[in-house]
Amino acid sequence: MTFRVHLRVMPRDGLLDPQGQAVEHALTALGFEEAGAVRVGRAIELAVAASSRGEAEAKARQMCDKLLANPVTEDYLLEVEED
Amino acid sequence: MTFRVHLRVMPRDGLLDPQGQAVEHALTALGFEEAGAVRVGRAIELAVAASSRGEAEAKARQMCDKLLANPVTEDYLLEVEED
Amino acid sequence: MTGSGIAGAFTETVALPGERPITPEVVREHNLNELEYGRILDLLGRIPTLTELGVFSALWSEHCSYKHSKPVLRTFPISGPLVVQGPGENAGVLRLPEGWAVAFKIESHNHPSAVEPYQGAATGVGGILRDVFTMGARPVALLDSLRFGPLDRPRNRYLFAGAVRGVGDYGNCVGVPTLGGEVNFAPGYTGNPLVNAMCVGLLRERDLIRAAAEGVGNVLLCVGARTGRDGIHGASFASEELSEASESRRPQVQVGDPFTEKLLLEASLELITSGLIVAIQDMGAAGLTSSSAEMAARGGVGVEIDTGLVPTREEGMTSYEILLSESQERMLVVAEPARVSEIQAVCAKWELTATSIGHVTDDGIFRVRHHGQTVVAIPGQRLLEDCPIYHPEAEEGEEARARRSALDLGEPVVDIEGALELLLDHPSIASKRWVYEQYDSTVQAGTVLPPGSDAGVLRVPGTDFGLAVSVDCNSRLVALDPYEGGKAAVAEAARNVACTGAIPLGITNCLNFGNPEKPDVFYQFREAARGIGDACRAFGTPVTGGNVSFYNESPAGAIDPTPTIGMVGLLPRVEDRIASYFDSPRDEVYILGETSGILGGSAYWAEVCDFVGGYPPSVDLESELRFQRFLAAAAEQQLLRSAHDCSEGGLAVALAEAVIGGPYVPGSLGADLDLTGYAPDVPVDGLLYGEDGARAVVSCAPPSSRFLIALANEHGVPVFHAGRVQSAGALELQVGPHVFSWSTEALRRIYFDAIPRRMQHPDVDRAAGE
Amino acid sequence: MTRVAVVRFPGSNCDFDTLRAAERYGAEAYFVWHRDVDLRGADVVILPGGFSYGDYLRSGAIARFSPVMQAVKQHAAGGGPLLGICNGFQILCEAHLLPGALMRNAGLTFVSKPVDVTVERTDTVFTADYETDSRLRLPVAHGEGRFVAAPDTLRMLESEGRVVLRYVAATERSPFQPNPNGSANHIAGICNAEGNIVGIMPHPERAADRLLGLTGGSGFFTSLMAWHQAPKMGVQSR
Ligand SMILES: Nc1ncnc2c1ncn2[C@@H]1O[C@H](COP(=O)(O)OP(=O)(O)O)[C@@H](O)[C@H]1O
Ligand SMILES: [Mg+2]
Repeated sequence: MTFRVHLRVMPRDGLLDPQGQAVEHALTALGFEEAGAVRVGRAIELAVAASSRGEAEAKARQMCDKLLANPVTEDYLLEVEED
Repeated sequence: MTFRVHLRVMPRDGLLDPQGQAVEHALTALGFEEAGAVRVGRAIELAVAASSRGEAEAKARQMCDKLLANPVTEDYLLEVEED
Repeated sequence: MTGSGIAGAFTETVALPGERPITPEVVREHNLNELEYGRILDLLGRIPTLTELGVFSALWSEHCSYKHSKPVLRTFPISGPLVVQGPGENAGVLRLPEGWAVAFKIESHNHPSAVEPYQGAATGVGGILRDVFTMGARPVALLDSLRFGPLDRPRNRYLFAGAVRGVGDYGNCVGVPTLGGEVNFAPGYTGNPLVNAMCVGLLRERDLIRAAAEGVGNVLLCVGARTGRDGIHGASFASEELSEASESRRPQVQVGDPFTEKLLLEASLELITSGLIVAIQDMGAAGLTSSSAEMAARGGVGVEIDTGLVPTREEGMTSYEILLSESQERMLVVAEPARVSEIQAVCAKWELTATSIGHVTDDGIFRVRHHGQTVVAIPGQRLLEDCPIYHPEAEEGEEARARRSALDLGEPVVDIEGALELLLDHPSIASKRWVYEQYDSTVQAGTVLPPGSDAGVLRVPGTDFGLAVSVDCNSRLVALDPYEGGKAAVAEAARNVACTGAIPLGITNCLNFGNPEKPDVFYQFREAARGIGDACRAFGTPVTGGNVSFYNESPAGAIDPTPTIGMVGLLPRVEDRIASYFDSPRDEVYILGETSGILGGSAYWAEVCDFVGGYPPSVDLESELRFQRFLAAAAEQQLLRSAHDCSEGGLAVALAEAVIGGPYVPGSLGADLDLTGYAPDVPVDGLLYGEDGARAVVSCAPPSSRFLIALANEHGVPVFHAGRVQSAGALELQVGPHVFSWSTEALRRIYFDAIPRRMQHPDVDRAAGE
Repeated sequence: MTRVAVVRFPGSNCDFDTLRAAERYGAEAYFVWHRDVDLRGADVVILPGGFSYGDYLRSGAIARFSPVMQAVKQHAAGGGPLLGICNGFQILCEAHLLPGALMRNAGLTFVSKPVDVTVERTDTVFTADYETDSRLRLPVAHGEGRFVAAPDTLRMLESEGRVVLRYVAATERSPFQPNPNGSANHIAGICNAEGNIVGIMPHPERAADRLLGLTGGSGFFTSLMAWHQAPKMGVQSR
């Protein structure tokens, strides 16, 4: 089976996020006062071939730890869904 | 109430996605043959103050249409959850 | 004054409730030894608070106190007719014609770059930019000196790619052209890369501003980014109890924000030129602590700040954290109270905030409150001056001595002809186009010679003159003979500058070494510094500032000693600038200088004979000086079409680079040369690949020949007619019985592809790890 | 004399270069701050290069909302000449004053080097002094210069001849790739239907001075000096 993996790789909490700051600033300037705490990261989507959802997730985590996220500056969240 | 909005802004299907290609290539080179169809976009997280989930989502959509996504090149998906 | 200070200090400071008591362990965690802690006790006349201990540990760290290097640095020549500002300020300043002055400085960011190459390099550039524009100078050029382990290891490729991207993204965004630099790859840097960044700025001399707090009652303003828990390094764990679990949230990595830097740059220059402020300093290493304490000490005054007033990025930051945070893109400004609102208006225009956090006092005390509560009160002068100074033992390492006198050459892996191709393919010698095409080198529309020549050249706006800039160091030579190596680094930087036709004016230096408490490392340091000093005295190029980076060690041991020299030169008529490459067919080719044939420490022995050793050629400072003066004169008389100095790879590599030409010429030229009579008694490998200094490959239009020769004789510079530039095809070279022929297109491909072909997949590289 | 307004956004960094280049060719050039709402009687408006708002989110995405953009749009709507260089081009696309978008370079790295382009439109205010199909060597310096547009938009741009600059394909001995960033159809610059709004990625202001080695860009500035006599299309008198 193949699964679709949705990844969100976000800057570590406490790390300065200049991009998030700029976007928040811009939203406020556009009158979206209700918006706050903006963080900007990377979204990655990929197909993973695996025999089970669990296996797909495990593989996706390996990919994150090895390549997709920079452990020094980023945290990641992933969702797996059947294709 | 405030809601957390998770946004995924992805390059339009059919548009060349060099980042996605590079990541896919890297994954294969690292032996993750099971991975494919990689797309790389932007993940945005923000807090939205609103009286209802529906209102929060509506506001988030406005923000996307106005600023956060470029209609020419990007599609977006959003999830809203209570804080 | 100080006396009353101590009395005051003695009584007023109290430990915070729940604050960790000062135990020998806590002292050790702050990297303070017994001697140092003893000094603190009798300086205060009491036990310090934890926050005070943090302050001492920051200011008495090697980085801030120079406690192992001061006595050696004092031996540098720092004065001269053009020196406006020598070492001790944020950057050195030299006088230029027509009321202009140049501010320049180089800084290391090695350790952050080893952890996170992209952010480490980016914030390194940010810091050096601030050092320059806080002097009132507009940054007009960046240079970067990079050192990594060999590119066959993925980790090294990852560090290289990340550092280059970091330098580029930051400088490109701020809008300062990167005009030059160097990249070197050697096993000694595996596990401990070097990232040194240099910035050059221009100012009207009258706009120069120094970072000295003055005027009792004047206000201290915090300008720019908010303060977060960024890089509160060695001291971090010590403050755990202060903010429980903050440790987990405290990132060791500082993230750069070049956009805020650009706003800070424009706002600072506007504040300085409008005369609204008394003094300004960047919050660099040890952030608010060092900037405020140093500004006070320079002005011979005291300061009082309340960390509770500092805008923070995170909730519940303690005074300790705020004082020691190294958040980027922040400035500390001193101004008269009446000016504050105008200052805030200027900052607001640039979308920045300026917040009053304290004032200048008359009691000489460095005093910090947190929401009113006094947490630090230390006599200011003594805080900066009482740190013990060390005179470590210095003795040359056995191994270095052995390598120098040894002579165990391996079998050459290629013949003398093939050696040229092998050297041009070595990433340290090959074209750095892969690097400098990631750097904006033309923004500000003042770039007269972009990266790719011996030195970068820029025009000073609205004048006829320009500046030439270069950074250089050959650490192989320094490792073998630190004294000669130190001289050689200055000589090469001066040669690079001189080859554009410029007159060397002065240097800044970044001294990257291992652990100074090791006698062999300190010997390298002391001797290299002695060499630098002697060379600068001989050339009349004072040392205007610099930076020392010790403890560059990896499991494998100390790095190769790397005293990087940043040189600035003046081109009186910038249109006279000389490029490095041959220009036109039929131009005459000359070799300047003499060749001894010594191969000690050469790239040829290292790469072709697998031997790093032997006695490097000693640097003849007099002939280097004659060489520099001759080139300046030849440029002024517009006699030269090209000039390229000999450095790594010797005469052969210099000839090849001159023939190959720049990256954007449609095709390479050729040359037909005969060196038979040049150095008759020198073996051909030494002649081609020896690395004697004071040499260059130059070309001139045929009619200029006689004037060139006359001028060379006049300056006592040996000049040998080697042949002619050809329209295309090959580099043909005869040396007595030896005849060599290299296809220039082939050389060109090797030279330009060497790095790109090794840098195909940087993303894969990080994952692949070691 | 031609009055040239150079708009400064926070993060603009080619503002001085552009102002000086315009002045060198005799224009009366001045800065307009992004918060201003008045272009002070500008004949020609230039959005210079740089990193407005740090290029955060997408280059040009935030600058597009600066107060000054209202006046800029009115100026252009009245047929006034408007040039966007590099980041300025990105802003024009984000503001929908020009079609398409500029995305991350195909090579994924920042690209700084001279490139060869051909001038395909010589009836705009900014290119009138060039011969059609003349070749220029201009510096590029950008990380997001890959022009993309929907297929029908591309077709329209080509059929209406709205490609102003195009990267020259690498000829046998030329050291240049066909195209430094992967732009569709090698497009380096385009204009709107009326021809008064032009956006280009290369930097003519860095190639308008003999001393800097490149002079191919000077035509942009000599052209705009003659803006009122010239172009066949676009500009109506104010
Ligand atoms: N890291 C770098 N950044 C920018 N330019 C560089 C870098 N490394 C090398 N260069 C440029 O490449 C050219 C050759 O460098 P190098 O071989 O060190 O010259 P040299 O031997 O004359 O010192 C020089 O113009 C130099 O400025
Ligand atoms: Mg050189």
